[in-house]
Amino acid sequence: MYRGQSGQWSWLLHRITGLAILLFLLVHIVDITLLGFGPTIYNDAIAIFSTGIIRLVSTALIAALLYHSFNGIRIILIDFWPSGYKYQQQMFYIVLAASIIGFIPMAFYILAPIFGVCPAGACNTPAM
Amino acid sequence: MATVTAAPRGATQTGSDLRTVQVRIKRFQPDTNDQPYWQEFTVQVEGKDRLLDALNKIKWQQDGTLTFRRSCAHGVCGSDAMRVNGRNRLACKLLMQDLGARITVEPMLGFPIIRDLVVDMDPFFAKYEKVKPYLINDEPAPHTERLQSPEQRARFDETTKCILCGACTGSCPSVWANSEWVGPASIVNAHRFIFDSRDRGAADRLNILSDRTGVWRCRTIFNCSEACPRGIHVTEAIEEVKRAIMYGSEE
Amino acid sequence: MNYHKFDVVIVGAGGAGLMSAMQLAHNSSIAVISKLYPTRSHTGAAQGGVAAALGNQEEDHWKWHMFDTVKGGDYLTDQDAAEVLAREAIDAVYDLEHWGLPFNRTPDGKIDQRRFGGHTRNFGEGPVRRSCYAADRTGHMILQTMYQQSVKNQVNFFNEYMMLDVLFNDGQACGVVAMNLRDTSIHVFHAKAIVFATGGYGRAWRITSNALACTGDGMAVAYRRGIPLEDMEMYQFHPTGLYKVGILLSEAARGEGAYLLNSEGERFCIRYAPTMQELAPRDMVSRFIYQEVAEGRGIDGKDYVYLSVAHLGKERIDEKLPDITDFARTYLGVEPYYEPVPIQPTAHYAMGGIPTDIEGRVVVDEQNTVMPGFYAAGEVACVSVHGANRLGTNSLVDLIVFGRRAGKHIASKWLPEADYAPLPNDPDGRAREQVESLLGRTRGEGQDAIRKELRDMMMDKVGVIRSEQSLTEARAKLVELRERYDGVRLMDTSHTFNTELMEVIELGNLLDCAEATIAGALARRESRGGHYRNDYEARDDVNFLRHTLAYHTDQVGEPELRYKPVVITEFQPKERKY
Amino acid sequence: MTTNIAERQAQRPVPSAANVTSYGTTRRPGPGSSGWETFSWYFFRVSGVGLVFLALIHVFIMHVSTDVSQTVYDFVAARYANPFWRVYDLLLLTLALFHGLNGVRIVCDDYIRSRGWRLTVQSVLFFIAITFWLMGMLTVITFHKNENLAQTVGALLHTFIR
Ligand SMILES: Cc1cc2nc3c(=O)[nH]c(=O)nc-3n(C[C@H](O)[C@H](O)[C@H](O)COP(=O)(O)OP(=O)(O)OC[C@H]3O[C@@H](n4cnc5c(N)ncnc54)[C@H](O)[C@@H]3O)c2cc1C
Ligand code: HEM
Ligand code: SF4
Ligand code: F3S
Ligand code: FES
Repeated sequence: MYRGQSGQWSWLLHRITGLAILLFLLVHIVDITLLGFGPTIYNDAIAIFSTGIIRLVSTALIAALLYHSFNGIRIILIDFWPSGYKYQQQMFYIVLAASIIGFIPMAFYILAPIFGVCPAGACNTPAM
Repeated sequence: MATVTAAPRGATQTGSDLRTVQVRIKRFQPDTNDQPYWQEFTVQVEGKDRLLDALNKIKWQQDGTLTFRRSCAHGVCGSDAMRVNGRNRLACKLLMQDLGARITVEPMLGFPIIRDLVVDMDPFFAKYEKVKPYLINDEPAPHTERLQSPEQRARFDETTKCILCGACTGSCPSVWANSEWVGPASIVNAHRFIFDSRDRGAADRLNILSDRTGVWRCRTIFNCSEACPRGIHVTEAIEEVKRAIMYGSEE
Repeated sequence: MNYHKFDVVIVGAGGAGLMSAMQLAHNSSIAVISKLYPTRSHTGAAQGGVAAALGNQEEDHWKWHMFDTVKGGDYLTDQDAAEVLAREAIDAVYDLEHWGLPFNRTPDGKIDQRRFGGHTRNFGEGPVRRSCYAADRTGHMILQTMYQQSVKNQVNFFNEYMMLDVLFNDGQACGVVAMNLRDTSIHVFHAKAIVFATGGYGRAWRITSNALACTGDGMAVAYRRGIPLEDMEMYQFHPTGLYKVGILLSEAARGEGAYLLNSEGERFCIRYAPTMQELAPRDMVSRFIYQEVAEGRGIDGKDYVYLSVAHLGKERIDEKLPDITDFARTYLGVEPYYEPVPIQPTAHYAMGGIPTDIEGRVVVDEQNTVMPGFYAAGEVACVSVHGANRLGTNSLVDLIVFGRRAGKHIASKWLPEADYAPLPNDPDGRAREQVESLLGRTRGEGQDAIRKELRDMMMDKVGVIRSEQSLTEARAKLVELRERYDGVRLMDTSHTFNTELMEVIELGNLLDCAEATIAGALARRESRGGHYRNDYEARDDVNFLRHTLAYHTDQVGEPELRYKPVVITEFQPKERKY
Repeated sequence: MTTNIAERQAQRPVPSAANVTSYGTTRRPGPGSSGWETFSWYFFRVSGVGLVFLALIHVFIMHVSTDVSQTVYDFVAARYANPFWRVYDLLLLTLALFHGLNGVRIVCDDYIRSRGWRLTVQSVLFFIAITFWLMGMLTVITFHKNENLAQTVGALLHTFIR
């Protein structure tokens, strides 16, 4: 194992989150295709997304997406802003902070329905 | 005039302060064992000894089969890059007092291992040669020097410091994954010429570096910059080359 | 047997070897053999600069440079060689610039030059800016530039091949034998011309600025084959090496105004050299330090003194001496802003070596008889351009001027008329026998004690100050060490990258170089330049204005000594005062 | 070889600021080759910037401002009544898919050493890209409330053949 600095971990995380989001996207394309098969099929299928477990998976997706987007901006800044490289470490910490700050309320909105709280108005959580 | 009264800190420390350290070394002895294994040595050193001194001590007094490269012993020749406590370092630039009582020493990643800490540098130099690391200028030279302003000279000063030790290339996860990639050291040396006002080969080098095995494989991981014993901002150099490819003209 | 055939084989890939290669790469088949990857060569450690009378900053003339070289060498310098050095330095430096060497620049874009010890205007009137430099890493830049050009010219490198033997037949050089470190295989290189550029042997001393690879291999191999070694007693100690480690702190520090202080906080140089003070030549300052230590004014009663830069102020230190202060921080943990740096004289440079003429051809006797096809350049050679003491920045000039000359001579004069001499019978016999006998020797004494005792002995008895007694003791010790060496054992019998084998062979080479050094020093009953005898403190031009030639004999410690005259053209010997 | 310093100094260009620039700024590389790898690298950045908005807003709408359990058929149908959202989703789909699969291509390039395997994997990726893109596109473009995909495609084909 190489004891790399933050850049190594930020890259690894970026790669893993990118692949994870893609995997989700592929699944998502399949499920929206079900739209074409009419409301019953679609609604039955999409109900899975409201289950507790899949809600947890979705929060993970949100975390991944937040991190990946913010870190993507960091990478773009390193690439195009000539002094970007100097602040890469600070930017990494900002990325982490921003991801967490963005993540907490979003996670609350998604997970609360499991406990019967509906911050977004209507909600329900079918059992698996 | 400065007069010296009390003995300075440095001088007292140059006295003997023997300490015992454990050095864990990843051995590979292809003649007798086709698997790498760990071996631990206990050695007495002074705080001001270099890790290289400790390795020599082990080699000369305990186990003559311990194999590593070295020459200058003060960080200018680039022979003894190795992984120390998980990071690429020159063994001759580390003092024992900064390393703790248990030290792990391994060969660099990303290079074929020949024996113990000695890795095969031939592919590394082959990749270095790929970027045309020499001045290209077919215009007839003047009778004296080609002129260059101090500012133009300063433009590429940093990357002239490279001693081709390979510490950066061996620290880069992109290199570990893809051995065809030219790696940071080659780009540093391409940078040294791309930004030299006397050189005329930049377009050629940028072309080479924009293909599959070129600069785009760098994922800005920054291990290279941290590893460079010459303090070169390797990633910055790589980013400058990327921008030169994107924008063409640098000035 | 692995057999290779090239027009020219160059041994050593430092500045001298690569400069020769550059002259030959386009017009002949060449091979460069080096026991290190070329960029690891010790040339890369040189800091200060390379002298050439370009006159970019102020008026300068090659003749002044020639004079300084002769005077600096305490008149043991061959003046025909000094003239070549000073004249051709100019072209050689421009060559390097055209090949891309990133020299520092003046505001109008020319190569920048700075002052250095012993380089003067108008035959000694005052300091002159003659040293062309690339920050504090001129040697590094020379080595890199030469290697880059070698890549461009597709030079054949045999990296990590250690040369073990040189072959002569029909009165000419015909090849070298080398061992591939990767697999310990023995290779014979058949050639019309051989160039030795293997560098110095500073590792014979305990405290040295030299790399671990500087073990005098070329000198020892030639010596054992009957080639004499010239002026080996002339060895330079640089006054300011880091205490214990020997890492060099460049002369630039004193050039900027650093002081040397003894245990009483006194600037002792003033006592010895009232006018030049700390800036007296290297051999002299080293002796001042030695004297202070001998008289009990070393710091803490030990064998070192202080170099102090603190009074120069932070800005000046950061601007002019960053490298030096960094070494002090890294290796001694001393902060030079506030603290003085412990230093002691460090074994630095061999003025002597394999005798050559000004074309780089190796000569084998007092009449300068040439050994056809055999060339040497760089620190391994003795042209003799440095005489008894080398000036700072003159070594890099030596490499590029005489490396270039050797190459050019081979290309234009030797190759057109030469042919391959046949290889002798069993060409690799001697080398194979050396390697096999060592690999077979698994019982006996290890190399460590022998090396350590050799280095201590050289430091204490063949160091800055020598005497009949110390040298006689040294010779006796050498005989003992040689005997023990003949029974040395190896722990490592592997055929893959056997560095213990390499080190033991190197140790043998150091012993041979030490032998010639001690014998020459013992016989030279005078003090001149780097060679200082406290029993013969004066220079003796009547008896010793001549070069020593040491020939190997079967009697350990007793080489045959012969002498050859010094070439004097323009500058008659005078007392050397600064 | 000239070693006469006076002669050499006479031959030297007169040092002046003008001289320096004449040696210095004569050339610069033209825009680097616009190779495929360069394009791919660019595409990551450009699509990345787009995706920051597209993906985050999408996620916000689908998971935060409305709970997932409410994003049923009718919800989608209501959204798609406005062509803006169709265009929005088309963009999101296209950029994310190609951005992501380009990423997988890079990752495979890193870890797959053999040329043959790499080609195979890349072909598979290409196939996945096209299939999924068509699947997504078709759905987003052709979606009509209460009409199923088969019918729509049939109708489309019908008009076409006519
Ligand atoms: C710290 C330091 C600073 C210096 N600063 C200056 C300065 O500022 N200015 C100046 O003019 N001089 C300076 N010098 C002196 C100068 O650097 C050296 O004298 C010079 O570099 C020697 O060059 P070289 O080409 O002869 O040998 P090296 O550069 O030592 O090269 C020797 C080559 O021979 C090869 N070799 C050796 N043995 C074998 C073998 N058995 N088989 C195969 N290959 C072999 C090695 O691999 C290497 O490639 C300095 C020296 C030191 C130590
Ligand atoms: C939301 C905004 C996004 C931004 C700003 C962004 C940015 C980036 C950038 C700049 C890279 C290149 C990394 C590099 O060159 O080192 C990248 C790689 C990648 N992205 Fe994104 N991306 C985003 C969304 C997505 C989405 C939605 C997916 C999945 C479909 C995704 C999957 C990937 C993958 C798989 C990689 C390759 C990772 C690698 O090479 O290590 N990204 N992203
Ligand atoms: S850039 Fe730094 S780490 Fe990389 S080879 Fe050069 S000196 Fe070594
Ligand atoms: S570690 Fe590697 S990925 Fe780039 S920034 Fe350095 S070369
Ligand atoms: S031995 Fe030369 S860099 Fe460490």
